[in-house]
Amino acid sequence: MTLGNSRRIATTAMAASLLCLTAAAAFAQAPATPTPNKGDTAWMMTSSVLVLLMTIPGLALFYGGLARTKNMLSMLMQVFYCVCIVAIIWVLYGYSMSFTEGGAFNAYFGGFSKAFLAGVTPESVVETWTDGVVIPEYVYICFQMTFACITPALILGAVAERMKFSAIVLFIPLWVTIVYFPIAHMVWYWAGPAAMIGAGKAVAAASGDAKAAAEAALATVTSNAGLAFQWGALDFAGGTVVHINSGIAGLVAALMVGKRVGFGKEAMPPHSLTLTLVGASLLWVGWFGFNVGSALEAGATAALAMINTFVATAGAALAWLIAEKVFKGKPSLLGAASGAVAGLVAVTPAAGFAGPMGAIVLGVVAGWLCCFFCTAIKNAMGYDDALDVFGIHCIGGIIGAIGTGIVAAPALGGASWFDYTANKIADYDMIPQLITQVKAVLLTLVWSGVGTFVILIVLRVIVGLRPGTDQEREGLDLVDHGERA
Amino acid sequence: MTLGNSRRIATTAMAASLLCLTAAAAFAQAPATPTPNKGDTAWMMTSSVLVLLMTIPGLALFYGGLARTKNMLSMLMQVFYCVCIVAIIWVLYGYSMSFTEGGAFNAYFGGFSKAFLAGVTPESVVETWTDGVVIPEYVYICFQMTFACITPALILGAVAERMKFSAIVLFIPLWVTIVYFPIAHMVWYWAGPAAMIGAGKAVAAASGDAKAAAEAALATVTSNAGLAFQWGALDFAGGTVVHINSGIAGLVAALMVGKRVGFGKEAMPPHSLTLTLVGASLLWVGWFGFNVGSALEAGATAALAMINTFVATAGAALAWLIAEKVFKGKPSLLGAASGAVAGLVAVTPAAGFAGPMGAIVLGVVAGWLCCFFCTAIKNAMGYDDALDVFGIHCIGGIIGAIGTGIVAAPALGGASWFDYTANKIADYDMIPQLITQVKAVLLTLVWSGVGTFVILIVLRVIVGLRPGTDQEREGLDLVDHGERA
Amino acid sequence: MTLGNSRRIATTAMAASLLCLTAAAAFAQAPATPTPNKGDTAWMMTSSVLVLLMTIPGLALFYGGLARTKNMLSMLMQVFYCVCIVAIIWVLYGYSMSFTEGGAFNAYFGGFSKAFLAGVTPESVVETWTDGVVIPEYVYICFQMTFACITPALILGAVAERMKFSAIVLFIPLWVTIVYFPIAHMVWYWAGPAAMIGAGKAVAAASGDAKAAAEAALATVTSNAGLAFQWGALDFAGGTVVHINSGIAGLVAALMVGKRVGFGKEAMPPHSLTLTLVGASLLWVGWFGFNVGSALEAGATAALAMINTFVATAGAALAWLIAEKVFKGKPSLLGAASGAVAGLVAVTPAAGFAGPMGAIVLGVVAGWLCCFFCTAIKNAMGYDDALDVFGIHCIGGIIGAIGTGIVAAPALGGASWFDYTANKIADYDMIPQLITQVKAVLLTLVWSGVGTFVILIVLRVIVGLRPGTDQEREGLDLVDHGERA
Amino acid sequence: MKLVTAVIKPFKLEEVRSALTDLGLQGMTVTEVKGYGRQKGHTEIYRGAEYAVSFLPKVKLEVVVPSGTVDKAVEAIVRTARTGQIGDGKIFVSTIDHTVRIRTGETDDSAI
Amino acid sequence: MKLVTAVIKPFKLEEVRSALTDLGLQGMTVTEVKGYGRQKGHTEIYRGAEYAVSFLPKVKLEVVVPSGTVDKAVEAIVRTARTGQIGDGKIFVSTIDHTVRIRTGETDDSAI
Amino acid sequence: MKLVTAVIKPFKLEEVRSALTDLGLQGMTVTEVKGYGRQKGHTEIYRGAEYAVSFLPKVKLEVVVPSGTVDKAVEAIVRTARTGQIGDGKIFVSTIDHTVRIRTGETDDSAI
Ligand SMILES: Nc1ncnc2c1ncn2[C@@H]1O[C@H](COP(=O)(O)OP(=O)(O)O)[C@@H](O)[C@H]1O
Ligand SMILES: Nc1ncnc2c1ncn2[C@@H]1O[C@H](COP(=O)(O)OP(=O)(O)O)[C@@H](O)[C@H]1O
Ligand SMILES: Nc1ncnc2c1ncn2[C@@H]1O[C@H](COP(=O)(O)OP(=O)(O)O)[C@@H](O)[C@H]1O
Repeated sequence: MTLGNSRRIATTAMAASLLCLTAAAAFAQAPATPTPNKGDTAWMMTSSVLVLLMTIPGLALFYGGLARTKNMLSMLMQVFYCVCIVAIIWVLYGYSMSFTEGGAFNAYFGGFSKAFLAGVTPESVVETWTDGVVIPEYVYICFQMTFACITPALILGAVAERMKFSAIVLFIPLWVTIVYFPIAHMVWYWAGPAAMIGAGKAVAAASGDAKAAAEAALATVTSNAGLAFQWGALDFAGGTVVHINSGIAGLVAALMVGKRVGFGKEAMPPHSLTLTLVGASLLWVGWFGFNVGSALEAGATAALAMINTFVATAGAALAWLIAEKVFKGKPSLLGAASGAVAGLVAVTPAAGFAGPMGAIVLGVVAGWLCCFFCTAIKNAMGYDDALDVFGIHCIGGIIGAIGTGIVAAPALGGASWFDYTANKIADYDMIPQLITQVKAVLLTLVWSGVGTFVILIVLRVIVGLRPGTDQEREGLDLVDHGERA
Repeated sequence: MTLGNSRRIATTAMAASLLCLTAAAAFAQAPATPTPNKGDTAWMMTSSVLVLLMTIPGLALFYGGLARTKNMLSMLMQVFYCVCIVAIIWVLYGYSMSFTEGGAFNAYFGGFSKAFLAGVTPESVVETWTDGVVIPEYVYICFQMTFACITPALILGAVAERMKFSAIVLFIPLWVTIVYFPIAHMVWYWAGPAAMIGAGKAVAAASGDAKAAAEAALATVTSNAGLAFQWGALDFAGGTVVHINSGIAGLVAALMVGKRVGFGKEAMPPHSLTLTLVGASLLWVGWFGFNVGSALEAGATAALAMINTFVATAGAALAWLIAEKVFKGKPSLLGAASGAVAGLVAVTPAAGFAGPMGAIVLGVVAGWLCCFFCTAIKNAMGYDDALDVFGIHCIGGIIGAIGTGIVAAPALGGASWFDYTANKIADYDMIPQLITQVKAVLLTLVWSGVGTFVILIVLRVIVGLRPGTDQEREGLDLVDHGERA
Repeated sequence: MTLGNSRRIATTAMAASLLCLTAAAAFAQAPATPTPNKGDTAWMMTSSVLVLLMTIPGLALFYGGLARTKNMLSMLMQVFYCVCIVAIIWVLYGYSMSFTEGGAFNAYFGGFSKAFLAGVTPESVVETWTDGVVIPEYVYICFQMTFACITPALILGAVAERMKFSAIVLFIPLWVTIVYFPIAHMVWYWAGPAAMIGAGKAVAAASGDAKAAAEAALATVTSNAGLAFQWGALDFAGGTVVHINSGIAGLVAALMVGKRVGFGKEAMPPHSLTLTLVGASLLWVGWFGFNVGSALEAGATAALAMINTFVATAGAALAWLIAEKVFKGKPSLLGAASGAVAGLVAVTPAAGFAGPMGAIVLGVVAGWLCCFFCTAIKNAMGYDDALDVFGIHCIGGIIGAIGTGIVAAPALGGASWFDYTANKIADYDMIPQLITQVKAVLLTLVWSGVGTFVILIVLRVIVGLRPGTDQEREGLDLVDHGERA
Repeated sequence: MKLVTAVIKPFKLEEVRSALTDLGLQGMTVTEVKGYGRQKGHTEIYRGAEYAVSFLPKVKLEVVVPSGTVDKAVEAIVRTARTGQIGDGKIFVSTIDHTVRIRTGETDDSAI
Repeated sequence: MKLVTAVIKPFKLEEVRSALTDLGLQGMTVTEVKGYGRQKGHTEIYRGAEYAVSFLPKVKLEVVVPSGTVDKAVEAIVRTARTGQIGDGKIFVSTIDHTVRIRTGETDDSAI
Repeated sequence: MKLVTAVIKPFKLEEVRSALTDLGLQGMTVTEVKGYGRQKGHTEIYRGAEYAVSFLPKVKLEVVVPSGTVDKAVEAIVRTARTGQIGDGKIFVSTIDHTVRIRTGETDDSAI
């Protein structure tokens, strides 16, 4: 078994389940279909609701408050539309494209066997990261739906105040189809714990000729996964899929749509930092659904993800404030909010792997680097990423992805990952893991960057990306929606 | 057993429980008092909190944002007051009137045996829709309390900006007593799964003379229910009790209170669509407590209700936007928010019965019809239902109630209902079901319409319904509360 | 065993667990390490998230809306900063100082054995109030962290609009270290149910010489607790630790920082009662995490705490409105919001001990007395407790603390407390309990008052507490943070 | 040219505007102001703090008209803005020396 | 009649108003404005973007007085609005040709 | 002294201000107003209710200048505020009788 073929996940989930399994062994000899634990179901439903809260009104307000009054409603509208259209697409074919076996292209995207949720019933269950622990498939679909809904919404901040609604109406469905569903598949699709552990045990048990067959079977199982998952990339809750992905898409979109009229000449201060702070707070609150829910059950890994999501965020917010105090003289509310979001982004891939002290360090580093990026570097480069989607989500996401490779190390208080084929916690090897992390980052950057570019080129030709200058001056609220905030 | 006597509920809850029961049978021979599953308790507590969130600040902001600045605080105040007074009344006698056996008037309202929550202890439990699954009674009381709190608050949108606070102070308690508690009793009160299944089994097991006695016993059990429940109306989470009820009451109130000063002459644009959108988002978020919590446990039906609540809402919002684009040229934020609420209303009775594709269709239809109603028809009729309570809650509620009769059909991906007396999922018969649905709608329209009318006639005489014209011009914030937003 | 040595907790938790234990006895003879019930874990994670929501954006908006526009962001910032810094300190040494054995000073504060969360792993569990019921330690740390985060934030309302940020930056960490962690330890630290019940049983079983040894062992266990806990003070969710504590600190701080420039001469109306109402609503919503989560499990006591948190709040809001109507002529939105918070504060210590009717009475009394205090008495005294932290949190907290001693009486529908050493619900003796409650109140008032005074004296010398008059006129938003709301 | 400045009740603005438009006046500028006068304000109470608010929301309408049109304009405003109750507001007429239309550079009467 | 226009610091409004009322002036109109002058503004920074905000919040008070009362009114404003620090503001006096009270139709001095 | 009042498009304010500063004018007062004129407004629809909004956001800039500087000031405003499209706004010049600087009590030209 090579590193590339191993399966990784927070070890704590398994450790807990092993205890349970042992305890249960006396009663249950035959492997019955597992039924969901209602505590897990309750938590996963709560998590789904929290991620929705994080998007509407959370993200909508965070972004809207940073825009000018005349574009406030357009910002809210774009995020709200994004949630609605992606929710529908998700049940039509998005879930299937992301989380089913994709035949010849299985390394890149799934198939259409569950299009229109064919075959899914209220009793259907899906496996979690722990062997024998399942949750209702409808709940899993909802949970993952909320991830699909928020990711493209994040991009909208980069092109805020100047991309016309008709272009956005088309951009979102194209983007999730061409970029999001494949990347979600590449990073998260796998055969599941039962198959992996079973195949691994079969290899261990087999000898002689049977050995080769068992190994072939194992190889089939381990290769029934998305590309990045096969590589063994660690991404607990979506650092690559959600943040690097939307962050690079934001940069590409900002460049292609161009700068706002008056950018660099006119003042464009946020119209309501109050609402931005409300949004940032709801992002933090909702992110517990995002990160802790990604444990897929209410167990030990969830507890770990929760504390990490608290302290990394706090650390990053404080770090940003300190940087502002030192370099600009005044710690600002927007700095605190930006730092918190940077911390949340960075801890996303690490939430179930890092220890709390590692998470604090990760947060602090993310707070500092993102602050540096959103102020010094961005100004030097001169592009108009209006709400710093690239500077926070992509940079923060990359810090998180690579940082995960470091803080997951048990020597640094991390939890390592679970090697399903060996059915035990893996011995952690940092350098190869870091290389894998970098590969996953690059894969995401390239796929998403290219995909976004192609979509926007096409849309520019077909419908155009921007309103007229006068319309932009008047504001998208009136021009696109005929309303005033 | 006739259709009219059968008991209906989402089948998935039972299906899951049957599995469990079978599994448990080997261990538990004697029927012990069931204890709550903590996962169910956790979810039901979460749901109660979500429905409160949906009301304050959710509904308060949704409505307040649509009012003019000078009436903002009055709108918030009225909703907040409504929650407070109804919460108190609920534990004094509302719960008892709604959910206990009512003697001679049992078909219409309950008794006072649990007034002041007499006899309820922290250990008391109530049955859910699934035999053997119980939740703490205090939690059930809280969950249902939140429904009682939000329903009269919905009415307030119809008479926004012009009904004086002293009249509202009296209207709310009278209305819940005369209208809400009876309708909740008529639609939701029943003998519970254990009694129904037991009586059904007894009939099946009995023969000869015993048969007649058993059938009589069964008849007693099945007739120990509210009128609409006896009819066999399907209403998963309160389409009739909450939405049609408040919607028709809103129309009656709007007509009796009269038009706002300046209506039709002066512009009365919403003072903050930002806050309206925040409210709409929180309504959506909180509605998961409302709909999914109505499953009363964290099981398969809950999972179904959750996905339906996502996609129907998304579908309705998009439908309203499309209608606006086609007929007015611009898709608006208020349209998206209104569509979302219309979808939430329509899916409420269907949440545990429809399949996800049926829910999308239901949402789309509700989005279109409510849009048509709130724009074209309302304008033609000329009444001043200020915030479209009738157009969205009553019309959307009727679409949902009747649509539930359609999308519950297994042939359309629905889940049918559970026939407790036969202890199995019922064969679905659409036409009779539709007739039952219509009957329940009419019952609600008449009871609520007449009840609201009588209350307001009385109040008009005793305290008057409106402030003076000058006071109304000055705004209710200053006049009623001495404050400014 | 004397009263002072007994351990008290809501009885319902234990009653339920006794049933379970009996049922489980047939299967489990040997006392294994208990594993968390996932329903409990789900609820405790939800509760932690709710308390965060209560703080940001809840408390931040409640306070911010009451400030003037020019100080809005400073208010938000101070609360946000407070959450971040305390979260970090909590995992560094706060949790250890609060919830570990403190050696010689164990009656006053804990030790540093868990500094940096040393030894805590994702699988670590902590006991709850019920023997045999545990939750993941990381979840417990997070839950308690949110309490530590909100308490100092409450103080900030007293010195709103005039304390400079650099002073607050230092004040918060000093205050939690010197005041909060010790008081949390004094009120909440104890040996846990297993040790208590075990030692109690050993005494009961022992005879002759062994009796003395067993009693000594019991004494060791019962004295391994914070001072107020040893006394037997009842405080379900933090009436003393959170509210009296922050309330008296607020008064001391308001006096030491001094009045706002223009206080009493210039009008200082709230800049947005809309946001204040949103904040108050989120406080109510989030308080379910605070109070119900304090049951530490999703059981019967949680259910009781939930209904009490609903009705006491509603009662207090209505009481305040009635008082305003009678004495000022107009019931106000701010009155409703203030009353609701007063009710929440008062029910906090009583949530798991009172019955619902007792909770209503407690809420009504708190609503009236706090209203009287925040209007008549405060005006007479003339100090500038800007947002009435003392009038609501300290006065409301004292009413709650003493009221708990009354409404916990079974004769008044209360639940009494659980005597772990006797392993049964205690016979309730009101007078001694009231004396104990008063002692705990006084302990908190003195410790917090003196501690706060000392800290501010020191800070006044080192960094100064206030901005210049002109800066204060310009507003803290611009002066401290360089931003505008 | 003359500048006619009218301070009126906010809800009367639309009526006044259309009366002026009917006179052929195609431009005007409007400001939200607060007025103090015979019309009494109100008292606001926030917990213990009571504030007498003496300023009331008004709308200030400014329209520059050719000298010959002043009387008609004033008459139109008086007619439409009057409710007969205290607080209806005031009209002030002053002299404008010179007017320029920025877009075209036209001046004086042709610039209005 | 004369129009006295004073641009003052917002927190001085109440004092100025009561000084004018003491003179028997029963009406005035107030507007929130932004002023640019010798008094320096401030800098705001939002992430990387820095803005020099040169306009400061001021209040503009307009009171029309009989010609004879101008000096007393100006004196009262100067006295109460002065803090002695840069940014205290300006007073401008101009001529009003004609005044009408909308409610009654009274004109000129009796309309003030 | 003269009062130059200019009603301009909001986004032009900064440019106009710096042009006036370049002329040595160190003070001005700005108000957010709504303008009605040749420039068409827009229609807003809220569910069924349609509103024609004829008032557009404008900025009113008031600057008091010594009589000799009026022409340069007007010229500077016209130059910088012009976009050439309808709605660019108007400039009105009127006479100020008297000016006082509150801080110092200086009057007239030296008070500006
Ligand atoms: N002398 C004045 N100078 C400027 N504005 C005035 C003056 N007198 C009245 N106003 C304005 O006119 C408004 C109405 O005046 P008021 O005395 O209340 O009633 P009425 O118009 O019936 O005389 C005031 O609110 C104020 O804005
Ligand atoms: N020439 C002017 N025309 C119009 N308003 C002016 C003029 N000069 C100053 N102001 C107003 O007066 C305010 C105060 O002026 P400033 O130069 O800051 O201080 P001071 O009042 O001490 O001279 C400015 O903010 C502006 O609103
Ligand atoms: N007669 C007038 N009196 C006062 N303000 C006017 C007058 N005419 C125009 N305005 C102001 O000038 C603005 C621009 O005028 P408008 O007719 O739209 O375009 P233009 O400036 O190109 O002539 C208006 O919005 C209004 O604020």
